[in-house]
Amino acid sequence: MAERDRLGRKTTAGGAWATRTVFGVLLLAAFLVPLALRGYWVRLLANVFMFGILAQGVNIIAGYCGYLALGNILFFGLGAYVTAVLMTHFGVPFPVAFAASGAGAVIFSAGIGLLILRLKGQYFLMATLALSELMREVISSLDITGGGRGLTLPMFTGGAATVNNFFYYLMLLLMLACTFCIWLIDRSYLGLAFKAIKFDEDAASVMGINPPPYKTAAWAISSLFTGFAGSAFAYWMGYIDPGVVFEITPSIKMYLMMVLGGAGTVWGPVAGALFIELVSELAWSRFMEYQFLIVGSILILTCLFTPKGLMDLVGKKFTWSLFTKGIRENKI
Amino acid sequence: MILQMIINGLLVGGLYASIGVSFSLVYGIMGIINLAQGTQIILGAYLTCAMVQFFHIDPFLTLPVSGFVLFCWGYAIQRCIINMVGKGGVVLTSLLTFGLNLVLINIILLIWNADFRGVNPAYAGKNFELFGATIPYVRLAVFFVAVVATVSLHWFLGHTQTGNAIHASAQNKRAAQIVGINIRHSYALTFAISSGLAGAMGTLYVILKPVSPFSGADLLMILFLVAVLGGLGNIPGALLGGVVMGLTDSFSVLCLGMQYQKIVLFLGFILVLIFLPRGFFGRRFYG
Amino acid sequence: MKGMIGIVVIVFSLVVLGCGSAGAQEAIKIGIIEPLTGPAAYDGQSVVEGARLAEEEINARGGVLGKQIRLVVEDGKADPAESVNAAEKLLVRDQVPVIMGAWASSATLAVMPVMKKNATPLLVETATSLKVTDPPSEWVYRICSNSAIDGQLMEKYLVPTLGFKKAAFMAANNDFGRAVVTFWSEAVKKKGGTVVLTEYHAPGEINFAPSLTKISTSGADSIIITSDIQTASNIIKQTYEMGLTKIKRLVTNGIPSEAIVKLAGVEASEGVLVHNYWVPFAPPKGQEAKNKQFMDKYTAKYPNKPVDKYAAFGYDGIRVIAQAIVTARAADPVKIKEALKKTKVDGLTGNIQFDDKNQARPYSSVSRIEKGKPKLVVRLN
Amino acid sequence: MKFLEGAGVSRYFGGLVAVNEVDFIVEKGEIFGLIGPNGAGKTTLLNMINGILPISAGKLYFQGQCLNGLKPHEITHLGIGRAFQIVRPFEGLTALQNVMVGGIFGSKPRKNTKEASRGAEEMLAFVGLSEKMNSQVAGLTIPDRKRLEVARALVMNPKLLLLDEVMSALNPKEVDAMMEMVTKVNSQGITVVMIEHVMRATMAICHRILVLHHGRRIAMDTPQEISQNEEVLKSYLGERFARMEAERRRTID
Repeated sequence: MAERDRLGRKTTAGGAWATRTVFGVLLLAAFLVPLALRGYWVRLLANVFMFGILAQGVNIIAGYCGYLALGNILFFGLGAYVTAVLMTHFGVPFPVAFAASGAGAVIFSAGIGLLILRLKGQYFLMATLALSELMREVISSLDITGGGRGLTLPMFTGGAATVNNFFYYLMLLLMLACTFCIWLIDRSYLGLAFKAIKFDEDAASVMGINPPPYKTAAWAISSLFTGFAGSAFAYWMGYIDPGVVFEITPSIKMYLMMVLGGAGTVWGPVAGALFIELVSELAWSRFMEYQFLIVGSILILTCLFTPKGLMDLVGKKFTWSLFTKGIRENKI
Repeated sequence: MILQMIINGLLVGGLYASIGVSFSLVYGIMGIINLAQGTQIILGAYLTCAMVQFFHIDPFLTLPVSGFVLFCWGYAIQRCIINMVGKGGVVLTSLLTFGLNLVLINIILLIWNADFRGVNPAYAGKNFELFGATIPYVRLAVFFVAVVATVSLHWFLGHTQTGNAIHASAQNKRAAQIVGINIRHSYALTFAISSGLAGAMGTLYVILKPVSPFSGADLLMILFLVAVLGGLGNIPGALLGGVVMGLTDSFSVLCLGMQYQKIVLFLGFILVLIFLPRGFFGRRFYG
Repeated sequence: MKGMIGIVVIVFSLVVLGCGSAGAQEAIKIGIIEPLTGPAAYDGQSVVEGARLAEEEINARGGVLGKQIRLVVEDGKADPAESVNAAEKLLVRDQVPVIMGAWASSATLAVMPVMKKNATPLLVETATSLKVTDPPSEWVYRICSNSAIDGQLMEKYLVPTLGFKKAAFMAANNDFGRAVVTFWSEAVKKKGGTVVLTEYHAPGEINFAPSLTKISTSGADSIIITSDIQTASNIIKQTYEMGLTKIKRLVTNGIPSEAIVKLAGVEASEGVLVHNYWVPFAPPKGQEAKNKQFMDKYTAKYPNKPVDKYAAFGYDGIRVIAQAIVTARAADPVKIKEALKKTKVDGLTGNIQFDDKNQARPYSSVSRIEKGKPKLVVRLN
Repeated sequence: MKFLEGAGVSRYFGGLVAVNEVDFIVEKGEIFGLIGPNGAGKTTLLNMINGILPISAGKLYFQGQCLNGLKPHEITHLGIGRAFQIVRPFEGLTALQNVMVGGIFGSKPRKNTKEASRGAEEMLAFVGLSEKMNSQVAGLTIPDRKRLEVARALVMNPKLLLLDEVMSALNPKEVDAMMEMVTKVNSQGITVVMIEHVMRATMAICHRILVLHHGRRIAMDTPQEISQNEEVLKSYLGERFARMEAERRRTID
C-alpha cells in the first residue's frame, strides 16, 4: 500500500526498510573506516567528505533554489582565512575559530545576498564569480592575512594517525549534518518554496512566496557549511594562501558532483562526490596523460545521458531508453 | 603620461572587446555560457605558433587559417554535442562546455606538450611617437584587426539573410522554424562564428603574449566581465565594455598601483551589476 | 534501489582495486612528489627526469648498502592538498624512509607537518619560500636557494657592478615575489641605491603596459622582474614593444635564458640580465667534465628536451639522499635525518652541505643575453 | 468603495507604450472579460494588477487599498489569485505539490503542510485532476495543465481570480467544461477577471467586457453592447465579423 509523506510523495513501506538498512550499513561502515584503513585512504575519504559538504552547499542554493552560485568557493576561502587569522594572530583555539568561520560566512552571504540575489540567473552566476575573485584579491593585498604570502597555522597536536582520524570524523560529521539539514528542508515547506523559486520565480511570488528572504536563507545555509569546510581545511593543511583556497576548479567540481549525483536531491551530491573523487583519483594515478580527457568525457557523457543525475536512475530499470531519455528531452 | 595611459587602455581594450564579443554572441543567441571559450582562443594561438614554426610566415597571415579551423570545430561540436542538451538549462550547458574545455586542454597537451609557446615577429619593437606617447605598431595592428572583425560581425548579423536568420532563431525559436529557418543550422553557425572569432583572436593574443595550454583560465574572467558589462548578447555593448575595461586597467594602475588593479576591476563590476544589471546598454525586458 | 547498490558496489570495487598495488620489494624506496600534471607539469617532469638519471647511475654502480634504489613518484599537481595526499600515500602505502619534493612552496609548506608527524625527512629541491627553513625544522633539508641568501649575495654586485641605482620591482603577488622584493630592496639600499617603484601583479596577468608606462616616467634605470617564466617573458616582450630597452632588465631566480629567448624573442631579450643557479653554459672551474657528462646523458635519454636547472636539482637531490643512506648505514628515517646533517656532496648545482638551518648554498650567477645566447657576467660565490 | 479600480493605468517599456492610461472598474461578484488583439496590453495589465510588473503611471485600487508598489506576494495575500496564460507549473513537482505551494504560502499566516495537503487534494478533485495527483506535471496534457493552473490559483481562497487565456488551445468540449467551472467558481462569490480569445465563451459568461487596442481602452460594456460597438468591430472583431454583423442587423431591420 502506497503511503504519502507530508509533501505528498509516494513512499512504500518495504522500500523504506531496504533503504534504511543500506544507509545504516553504509553509515556504520563510514564510522568504522579509520579502524580498518590507515593514512592515505582515511585522508582520501576525508577529502571526499569535504567535497561532499561543498557539493551539498551548492545543492542548497543551486540544486534547490536554482541560483547558480558558481563562485561559492568564496565562502570556503573566507572560512579558511577567518580560522587562519584568528588562530595565528589572536591565539584563538580551533573550535572557536571554527564557529567564527561559519558565522563570518553567514554574515557575509546574507549581507551581500540581499544585494545580488535580485540578479537573475546568469548575472547572479557572474556576480558570485567576481565576488570570489574580488575576495581573493583583497586578501592578497591585506597585511593581516599575510597577503600573497599566505599563513601558517598552529600545528595540530597529536600523532599522524590522530590528525587523520580527527579530520576524517570532523568532515564526516559535517557532511552528515549538512545532509541532515537538507533532508529537513526537503521534507518541509522550505523545500517547496525553494523549488518553486527555482522553477519559476514570478509564478512563485504570485503564489504568495516572497522570494528574497528564502533565497537569502538558502545562500546563508549554503555558505555556513562551505565556511565550516574551509575552516576545517585550513587547520588540516596547516598552511593556506589565496591561490589555494580561492581556486576556481573546485568550484566547478562541486557543480559536477551535484549534477552527476542529482541536483535537488538529498543524497545525490554526496554520491556524486564519492564517485568523482574516487574515479578521478584512480584515473589520475593510472592514466596521467589522459586525465583531463577522461574527466572531461565523463562530464560530457553525464550531461548527455543522465542530466538529472545518478539519483534519478535509482529504482528504475536499466534500459537503453532510460539513458537516451536525457537527449530526447533536451535536444533542440 | 595620461595620454599614454589612455592609448594603452584603448589598444588593449580593442582586444578585450573582440574576445568578449565572441563569448557574448553565443550567450545572446543560445543562452549558453561557453566555458570552453578561453581554451578555444588558446587553441587558435597554438595553431598560429605551429604554422609560424613550420612555414616561417608572418603570424598575422595565419589568422584566417586558425579562424577557419576553429569555425569548423565549432560547427561540428555544436551540431553533434551541444545541441543534444540545448534545452537543458544553464547548469547543464555550462557543465557540458566545461567538459569540452577539459577535453580541449588535453588535446592541446597531447599535441604540443605542457610548455609555453609564443611567436615573436622581428618588427615587435617598432613603434612611433604621437604627442609624446609611444604606440607600438604591433599593438595598433592587433587593435585594428580586432575592431574590424567585431564591426564586420555586427554588420553580418544585421544586414545579411543568414544573420537575420540567426537573429530570428534567437528571438523566437518556434516562429523561426515556421518560416523555414533550420534552427539547428543557425545555432551551429552561431557557435561556429563565435569559435572562429575565438581562433582569430588566439592568433592576435599569441602575438602579444606567450601561452600555455592552461592560459584559457586567465581569459575566462575577461570574457565574463566584458560580455556582462556590455549587456550579454550585445555586440556594440561588448565593444564599449572592452574599452572601458582597458581604460580601467590603465587608470587603476596609474592611481593605485598594479596590486589594486583587480580589486578595482571586480569591485566596479559588482557595482555595475547591482546598479545597472543590464550593463551599459543591454536589451530591455519585454513582458 | 538496485541502481544505488550497483553504484556502491562499483565504487567499493574501485577502492579495493586501488588498494592492492603495493608489493614487497627488496629495493630501497625513495619517495618523490612533483607536479606531473597541470600548469607546472613541465618543470616537475624535469626534476623527475634528473632524478631518474641519478637513480640509474647509482644502481649501475651497485646501489647503496648492497641494495638497488627505487624511486616512487607521486603527482602532487603543485597543489597543497594533493601533495599532502601524495605524501601520505608514499609514507603509508610505500613506507618510504625519505621524500624529495614538493616543487611549489605552498605544497612544500603543507607537506612539512605531515613529515614531522611521521618522523620522516624531506629534501626540498626547488621551493624557495623562506618559511621552509625559517624557523628550521629538523625534518626538512633544502638544496636550492632562498631569497634571503640571494639578496645577501646580490648586495656586492647589484649597485656597484651592475649599476642598479634606481631600481623598480615588478613582482608576482605571492610569497616568492614578496620575499624577493624585501631582500633585494635591502641589497639595493645598503649600497646607496634607491627603489623608485614596486608593482605587484597577479599570476597570469596579461597587460603590463600601464605599469611599464609608470616605470618609464618614474626615472628608474633598471627593472627587477620576479615571476613565473610566462609572465616574466611577457614583461620583457612588452618592455620591448614600449621601447624601454635602455632601462636595464633583470629576471631573478633561475628562469632559464633559453626560455626567455624562446618566449619573448631574440630581439626583445637582447641585453636582459638573468639571475641563475645552475647554468649549463658556464660551469664553475673544475666542474666542466662532470657537467658535460650529465648533459650528454640527459640529452641521450630525453632527446627532445633542453636540460634545465630543475633536472640538475633533481639529479643532485637523489645523490644527496643516496649519500645520506650510505652514511646512515640503514634505510631508516631517523638515521637518514641524522646522516643528512653531515652529508657533503660535490654536486652540479653547488658544493652541497647543510648549515644550522638545514639550508645548502647552491652556485648562482648573473648572465647577459646577447643575440639569443647567455654570457656569464658575474659569478656570485 | 470599488472592488477593483484602475485610474489612468499605464506601462512603458523604454519608448514603447504597452498600456496607455486605462481606466476601469470591476464590480464585486462579476465575471469581467478583457479582450483585444495580440499585443494590446492585456497580459501586461494583469501583470500590473498582481505586481509582477511595476506600474509606470496611474493607480490601481483593490477594495480601497492602493496596489502601487506592492510586491506580488503581498498582493496575493490581499486575495488576488492568478492563472497564467503560458501555463507555468513548477516542472519538477507533482500536481499535488504544485497546488500545495499555493495552499501553504497563498494565505497569511502560512498554513501547515498537512492542512495544505488536504486542501490541495480537495481542490484537485474540484478541477477533476484527482487521478493525476501524484504524477509529475511534465507528463500532463495541455488541458490538464490549464486545470492545474486554475486549481493553484483557487487554493489560495482568492476574492479576485485573474485568468489569462485558460481556454485557448482547448477543444470545444473542454471549453464547455472550463466555462462551467468558471461560472461555478463565480457562483461561490469569487470575482473573476479573464482574458479570453474564445469569443463564444467570453460573450456567454462575462457580465462586462473591457476592450484594449494598442494599449488603449476602446470600450467597456456588456457583451451585447460590445458586439455592436463600431470601433471594437473595426479594430478587433474584424472586418468580416463587422460585415456579418451589419448583414445580420439589416436582415433584422
